[in-house]
Amino acid sequence: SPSAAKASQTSQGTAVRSPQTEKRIVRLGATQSMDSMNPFLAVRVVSTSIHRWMYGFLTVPDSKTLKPSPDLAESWQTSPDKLTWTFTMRAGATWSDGKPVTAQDAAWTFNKIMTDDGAKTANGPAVENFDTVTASDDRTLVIKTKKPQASMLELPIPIMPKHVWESVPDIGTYENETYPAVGSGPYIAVEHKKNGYVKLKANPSYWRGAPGIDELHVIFYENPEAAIAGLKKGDIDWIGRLQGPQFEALAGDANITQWNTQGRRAAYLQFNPGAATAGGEPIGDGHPALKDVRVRQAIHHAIDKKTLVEQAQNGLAVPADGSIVPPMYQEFFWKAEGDKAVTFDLAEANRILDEAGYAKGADGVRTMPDGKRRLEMRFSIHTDEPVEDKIAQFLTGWLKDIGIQLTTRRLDSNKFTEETGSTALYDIAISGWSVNPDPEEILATHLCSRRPTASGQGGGTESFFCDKEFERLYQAQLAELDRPARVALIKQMQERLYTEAPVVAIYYPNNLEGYRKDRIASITPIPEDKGILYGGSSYWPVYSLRAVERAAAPAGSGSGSGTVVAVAVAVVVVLGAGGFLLMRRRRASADDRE
Amino acid sequence: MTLLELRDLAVTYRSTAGDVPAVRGVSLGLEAGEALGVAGESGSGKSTLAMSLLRLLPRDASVSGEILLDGEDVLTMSWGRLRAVRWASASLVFQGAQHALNPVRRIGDQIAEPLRVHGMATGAEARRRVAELLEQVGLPAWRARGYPHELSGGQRQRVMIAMALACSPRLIVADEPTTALDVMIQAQVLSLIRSLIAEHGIGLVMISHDLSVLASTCDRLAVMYAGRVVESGPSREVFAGGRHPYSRALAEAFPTVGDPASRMAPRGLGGDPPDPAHLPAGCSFHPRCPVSLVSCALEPVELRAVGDGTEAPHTAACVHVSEESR
Amino acid sequence: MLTSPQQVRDDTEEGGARRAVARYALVKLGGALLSIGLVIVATFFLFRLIPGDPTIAYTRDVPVTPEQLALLRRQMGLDRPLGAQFLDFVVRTLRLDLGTSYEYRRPVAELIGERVGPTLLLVGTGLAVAVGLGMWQGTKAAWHHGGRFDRLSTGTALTLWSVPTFWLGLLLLMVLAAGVGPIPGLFPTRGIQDVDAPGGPLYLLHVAHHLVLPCLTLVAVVYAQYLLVMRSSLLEEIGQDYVTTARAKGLRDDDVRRRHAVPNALLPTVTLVFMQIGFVVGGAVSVEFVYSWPGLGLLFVEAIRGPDYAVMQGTFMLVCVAVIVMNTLADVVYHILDPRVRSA
Amino acid sequence: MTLLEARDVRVEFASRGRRARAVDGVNLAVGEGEIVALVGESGCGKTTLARTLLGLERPTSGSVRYGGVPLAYSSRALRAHRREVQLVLQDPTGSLNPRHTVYEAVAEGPRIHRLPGEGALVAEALSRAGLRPPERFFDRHPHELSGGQRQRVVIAGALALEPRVLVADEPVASLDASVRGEILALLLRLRAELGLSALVVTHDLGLAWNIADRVAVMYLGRIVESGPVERILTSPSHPYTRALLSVLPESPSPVVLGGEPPDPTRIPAGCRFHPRCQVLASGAAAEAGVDGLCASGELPVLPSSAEAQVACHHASASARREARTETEAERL
Amino acid sequence: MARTRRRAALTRFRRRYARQRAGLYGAAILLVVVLAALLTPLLTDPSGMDVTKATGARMAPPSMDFPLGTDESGRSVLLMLLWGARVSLLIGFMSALLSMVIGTVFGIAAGHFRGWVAAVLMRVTDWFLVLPALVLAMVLAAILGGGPSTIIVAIGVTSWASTARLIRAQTLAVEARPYIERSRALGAGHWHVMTRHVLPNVAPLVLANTTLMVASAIVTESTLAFLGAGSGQVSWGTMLRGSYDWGAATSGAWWYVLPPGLCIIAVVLAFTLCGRALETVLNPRLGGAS
Ligand SMILES: Nc1ncnc2c1ncn2[C@@H]1O[C@H](COP(=O)(O)OP(=O)(O)OP(=O)(O)O)[C@@H](O)[C@H]1O
Ligand SMILES: Nc1ncnc2c1ncn2[C@@H]1O[C@H](COP(=O)(O)OP(=O)(O)OP(=O)(O)O)[C@@H](O)[C@H]1O
Ligand SMILES: [Mg+2]
Ligand SMILES: [Mg+2]
Repeated sequence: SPSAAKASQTSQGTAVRSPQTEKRIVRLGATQSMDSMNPFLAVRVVSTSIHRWMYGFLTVPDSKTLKPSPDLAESWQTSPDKLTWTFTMRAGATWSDGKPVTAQDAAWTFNKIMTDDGAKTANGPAVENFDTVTASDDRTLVIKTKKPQASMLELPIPIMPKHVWESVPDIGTYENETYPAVGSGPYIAVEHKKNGYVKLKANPSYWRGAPGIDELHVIFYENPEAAIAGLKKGDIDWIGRLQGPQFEALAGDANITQWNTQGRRAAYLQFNPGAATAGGEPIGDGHPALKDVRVRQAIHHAIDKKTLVEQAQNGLAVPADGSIVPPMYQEFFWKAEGDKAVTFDLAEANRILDEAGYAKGADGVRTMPDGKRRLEMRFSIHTDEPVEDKIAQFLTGWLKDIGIQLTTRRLDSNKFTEETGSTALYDIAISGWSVNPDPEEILATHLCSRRPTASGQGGGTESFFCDKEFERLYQAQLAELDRPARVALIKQMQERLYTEAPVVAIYYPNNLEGYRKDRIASITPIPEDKGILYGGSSYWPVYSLRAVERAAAPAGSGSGSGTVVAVAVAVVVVLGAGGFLLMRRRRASADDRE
Repeated sequence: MTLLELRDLAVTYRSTAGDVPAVRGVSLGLEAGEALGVAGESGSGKSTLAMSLLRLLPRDASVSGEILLDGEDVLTMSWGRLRAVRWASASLVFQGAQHALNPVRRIGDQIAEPLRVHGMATGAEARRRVAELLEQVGLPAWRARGYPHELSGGQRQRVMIAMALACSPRLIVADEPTTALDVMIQAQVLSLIRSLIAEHGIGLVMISHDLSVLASTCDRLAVMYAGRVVESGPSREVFAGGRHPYSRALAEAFPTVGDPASRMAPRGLGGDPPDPAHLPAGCSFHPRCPVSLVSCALEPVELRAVGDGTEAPHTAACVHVSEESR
Repeated sequence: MLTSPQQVRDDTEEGGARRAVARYALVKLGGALLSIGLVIVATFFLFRLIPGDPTIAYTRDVPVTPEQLALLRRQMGLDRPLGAQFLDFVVRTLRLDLGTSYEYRRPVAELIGERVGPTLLLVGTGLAVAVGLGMWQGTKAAWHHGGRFDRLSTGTALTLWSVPTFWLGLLLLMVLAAGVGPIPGLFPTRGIQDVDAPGGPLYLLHVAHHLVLPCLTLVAVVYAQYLLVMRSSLLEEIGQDYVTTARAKGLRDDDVRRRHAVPNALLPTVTLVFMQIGFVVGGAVSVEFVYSWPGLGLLFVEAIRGPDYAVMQGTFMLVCVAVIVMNTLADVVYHILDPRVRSA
Repeated sequence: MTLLEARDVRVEFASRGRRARAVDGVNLAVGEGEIVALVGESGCGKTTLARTLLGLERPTSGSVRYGGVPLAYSSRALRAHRREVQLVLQDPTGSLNPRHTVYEAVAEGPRIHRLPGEGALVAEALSRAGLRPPERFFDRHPHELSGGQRQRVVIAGALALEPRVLVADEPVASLDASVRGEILALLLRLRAELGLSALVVTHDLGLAWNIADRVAVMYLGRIVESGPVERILTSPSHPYTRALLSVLPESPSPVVLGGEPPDPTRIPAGCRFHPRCQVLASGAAAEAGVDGLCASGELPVLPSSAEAQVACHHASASARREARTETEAERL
Repeated sequence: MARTRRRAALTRFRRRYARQRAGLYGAAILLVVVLAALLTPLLTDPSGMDVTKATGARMAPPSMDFPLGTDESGRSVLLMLLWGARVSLLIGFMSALLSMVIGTVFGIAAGHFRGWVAAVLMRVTDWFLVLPALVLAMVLAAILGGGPSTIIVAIGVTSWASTARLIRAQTLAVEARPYIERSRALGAGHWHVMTRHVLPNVAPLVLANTTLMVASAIVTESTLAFLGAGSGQVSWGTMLRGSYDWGAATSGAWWYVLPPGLCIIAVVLAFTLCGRALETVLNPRLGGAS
């Protein structure tokens, strides 16, 4: 029959193409599954990562410096008023279906997000400030913004093929589950089993040239322990974003490379410094003592960051001597030195509080100077976060020693966001942030204007902080186009945060990953020296992947089906034996028994 | 040859609370076509006796003596032989028919089951036989397709009887077949049993606590007390002229309507029935006996012949009997 | 003398019985509908009890303007009075519109639809094996009760019943899937199938291979219930007179058991088995989580973690309704099977 | 003097979507110091009537009167009624809570009614019921007693309230034959000592003969014949009574009625006994010319009179031809 | 007099219970565990549970100082087991108690009263019976927020229905006994019948059922903890969750994974065995036959 003939032809074709070696496949484990294949909707890390591999962006962080570098946009210009950006699109880049990538595609993508509420879900805020986006010709994209925007070269928006997506009636509900998906990135998605896996094939027509492997499988695990077991066993080849314990469990396995580098996250505590709305109306029920910067500093002294790193992060983090920008970003990183540095010193903390008039009661708990209220505070963490639980356990212990009684509140993430972000029903809360190469956004979360409106709508404040000096520095850096000068201003902002302590950074978790040496020959992190492999905002690592070449029909899928056959045989044998025994028993029981 | 002969049958239940001698040395005989009534109050061992005839007692019962069914000892038979004997030679009608029938199987199937088991009939033949049996006990044949709960108590008891007749056994043991039934239904069932026995010449052992019922149905009577037969003989003699005080008490318990002697004068026996686990020494009846002697408490009394014993044998286990006969 | 006890056959009897069953089924159906109604009401208020603004939850990861929030409130109907919201909720639920997932931004009904298959496979297989195993062992244990088999099987079952499902799952995963020491990892570590699963009949084997451990875990923990139920129900039957009757008829021990005692014991067991389905669904939550089995349980755990109230609400309702339906079905089937209650 | 009386009592139940007329118009009176036996086959409504007399069942129509006063159904009135009228049930084993001692079982009544001197009441009731010395039984549990003793305890429990009337529902049916006489003798003695009246429900005519002054024969919710025991049990007029008497074991020529106990959801028209009536079947009724009447003519509800009376078309017809009836009754 | 009677009853009970071998094993385990839980505060220092005061190395294997090794913060696993037993047992007992009280009240009322009261009660019971308990408990725990009392309520509220069913069936059986009729005839009201006759007769069943309920409550607690709805205190369930979170299994720290699980199994099994033994001993129908 024709179809059978076709099938045998294709298999022959493959055999001809690589007679000796098997397909080069790398299997990546992820402890999350895709929320959506539609880049307009997807927000999970796994989804945005995969979309970065499937679609081109205007720019991509440079693999060494992380500075914006050309991707689908070959070059760009800014108008003097910094309101008009003109991108020149790459010539010769094509979609995986062969059509050329044009400025119209980009313009369509941005305009769609700007005009269609359904398309705003994932990246709406990134285009909030856009005035118009037009394609003046196939290669020229013009974006006009309402105000100057520094992050224009880090737009997290994949450029989508207009000719495919134009006909989608409702982007907000579209699943984008047609395969192979049309994209312009190094990989093409060819299969997605929901909650199972995504199968990506190398894009042969990728403008930089096809990646060095044939297929990349992303396999979803709900259970991180199972994922580690899978990596050790060889069910997967690579896994990123590990927690300390899982990372440690990989130690000692000769086939596995442990990948431990500085991370882009900062973990910090936020205090309720007397929360108010953007208009200055006090809100929430924060403990009054926390309005006192001395109390915040005393608490800072009572945090043993090294122990926390050791205990909560298995030693796989950098204790924070600075503020909320991690040391990975060397350029912007600021560190307190000398006298300024707040060290773990319970005596000092006690001294500060004594001096400030917070007297200890008979039970060791302090009261406010006016004697009215005891220093009994709540510590808000997320439910189901073992690390936060651990931090809470330690913090409770230390604060007890300085006369502050801490009780832990576990909140689901909705409630947590609401109580720490808009209603201010907290005293101390845990927080963390993945910092982008440019720290402007994270610093902006401590601006007065980010506090919620009077109607309680959150503006994205991370601390309810409102400080004149901090505001001044922020405005100054916005206007400063000279990079070193801006960097200096940004460091000053960090110092201000450090001394005023609306937030206290506790550590910067490392990026922890692992991969099998016997499967992955090489992989280039980003940045190239000691960077991230999975979850970074670029495709470099997966693009640079090289698999270990192997002879045809080795372990891989062969072992899988081998096991299947073995199990099948075993089942048959067991059933047979069981049946036989049953028959015998039946016959035996036919005898007289009572 | 004697159809059924019990020789010194004894059954003891071994329970955690101690041994319960439920039957203590019973010897009885039954000829083919004869009906034997066994009377006695609750706990005197009547059901135990009945169940032991086909070795249906629970595992914790130990049996001794001999049960000769057509000369063959049931107690020493092989299981295979026993299975063949069960129902084909002797069948049972139980005390509570509502429980003795499987509630979820069709009546016809249940009647036909022994036929199939003993290879007597299958398929259409079995169905025909079932219909025949049902007609015999006065039930329409279509009832075979019904379930036990659709029948009234009397009808169920009739189904039990039909089932007992299925394999044309030579002996039927009926354990209180009418106790749970209403007066009128009881009369129906009793007359059915009587007519069937007469027609088929089947040996019948009928158990009841109502001496008057037995007397009207059976040829001979045996009265049990605390696991022993205390009197046995022809029905009329035992019922109307019982020699053991217990038999007399039983006979008087149900008055004859119209008999002025019993009007406004209920008669009964003082005291409580014995606990089989703690039987009194001597004659086990002596604590309740209105005519007991000192010696009664000391040594057990064996069965003694009443009268000259020429005709049907009549025996009673009472000291007064021997005195009289002397 | 016997005055004719002739019974006139009541021709309507069978029709009457059928009508009785139909009436019973209707009553049960009514009860089930009422229960489902209660579930809907309870779900509405249960999830309204959750403090917090659903719109904020919905826009958790996405910065939005107050105008957008207001729009969303209107879209979600949160600006309307509670009564109207409730009516709206009922109408939409009846139309199988279970809302939109906060996490997936897709209709909950659709998400559930995707997950039902794997859960049915897991729970169905598990239940079948557990019921089979439990009943077989229960029967044997009861028949020789007090014996070695009884003590051994009851003991084993009770011990396994005491094991927390997730813990057993993790241990089995570590030992049989990951491999420990000399024990090779024989089974997959996750999911229902791998990339590049074989096609055709081999696919079934492939999935079966993935099913082994989750199923084993589920069965190990739940089969004790069936064993115990079967055992006690059979013990009860063994004490009944009709069993003695059967033995008196000369039936073989095996036949007494197979033809009389077991079928009768089975009937009450059936309902109990169905009653337990709810618990099995509960057990499947842990199992699916441990083995990344893409079923409803996993969806539910994810939703709890989210928290994705829309999905939580939807799965909760679905599971409740499913169990109610199963129970009703069991009641009716039992009614049809058991002649005792059939025409009562 | 009439103590307890049922006046035209009807009790209906909903049974499988139908109405079961369990008691369908009954007049029955128990006089002071009188023992009345209520006999009939299973399901004819005896127990229902007995329960109605205690106020445990509410009549659909008609009334229960005690001392001429209709019974009210407030819980207060019921409680008062139950001090005067007490119930003894068929199954003494079931009637005693296995967890209660004899003392507690007997003291339950006095406790409910908050009577003073509980201990003395209990002791007295027990010894009246023939459990002497009472102290020996105080601490026993029902399972440590024989059946007869249990029934005595139940009777003692009723006596502890010092009632005037005892309603006994098959008091000896589940007892051993040998014990039966003792319990019946106890009832007679209580009447002699305390002047206690009793309504004894039974299906055993021998029992009525043993202790009752008057007997009422019930069939399908109605009393079909009643009167002094000697009269009714020696020369019954109703064919049903005759059939009941004829199936007693020693009776020479049993008339076994066919069919099953009648169904109170389908009460036949005319005389409710006519489908099973042997007189009608034998043609005697037709001879007397009442066969049509039997099938369709409603019979009146018998009044609660002490005189012998019968609800039967044939018997009434025969009564009119007195002389012949007399001889016939004798021959039977 | 009453006392001697009660003592005699107790002796009888003890003798009959002693015949239940499995029940004896169960009781022995329970005795040990309950004693340990009660004595723990007297014998050990609670500061050992404070992570900031922990002295051991992180996840160290068993040693002389730490017979069962240490957890991820260097606390003694043995110590945690002892303190965890208190929370696990507390949650087990309290939720079983709650469930039993609700179940008994509902069951007796539904069995005693007729008409619409019973119909409504039964409807509610049936409804709770079919609700998937674990799922509902998780929803409740999510709604009510963390803490042991939440867990207790969540388990109690979701598990009483089967007790109510059982109690109702038993109540119906008791109510059908003639002694209830006799009691009514003596003039007893609803309250008297329910408290003097029904309750004492269902009490043994309630006791046995509660024992079984404790068992399943302990398992449920651990499952809830594992699925993320923990009580926030160290219990065996949260220990298991901790061992999972901190990768004890993959890094081979068997001393952290196995003991809490085995403790749960032992105690749950013990409760189950005791419950079954009690059922057998106290249920007059089973009459001491196993
Ligand atoms: N399985 C058993 N284990 C221990 N004792 C038993 C057992 N079965 C019966 N008994 C005891 O044996 C004695 C005789 O019992 P059996 O059933 O034969 O009496 P019965 O004469 O048939 O009484 P009833 O008239 O009440 O049927 C009784 O005391 C009873 O308690
Ligand atoms: N609670 C009830 N609901 C429905 N039907 C009832 C109820 N109680 C009694 N009946 C019916 O009323 C009729 C009379 O019952 P009752 O118990 O009074 O008869 P009885 O003469 O005492 O019979 P028995 O001799 O069997 O005790 C029966 O057909 C019975 O089925
Ligand atoms: Mg018997
Ligand atoms: Mg009655």
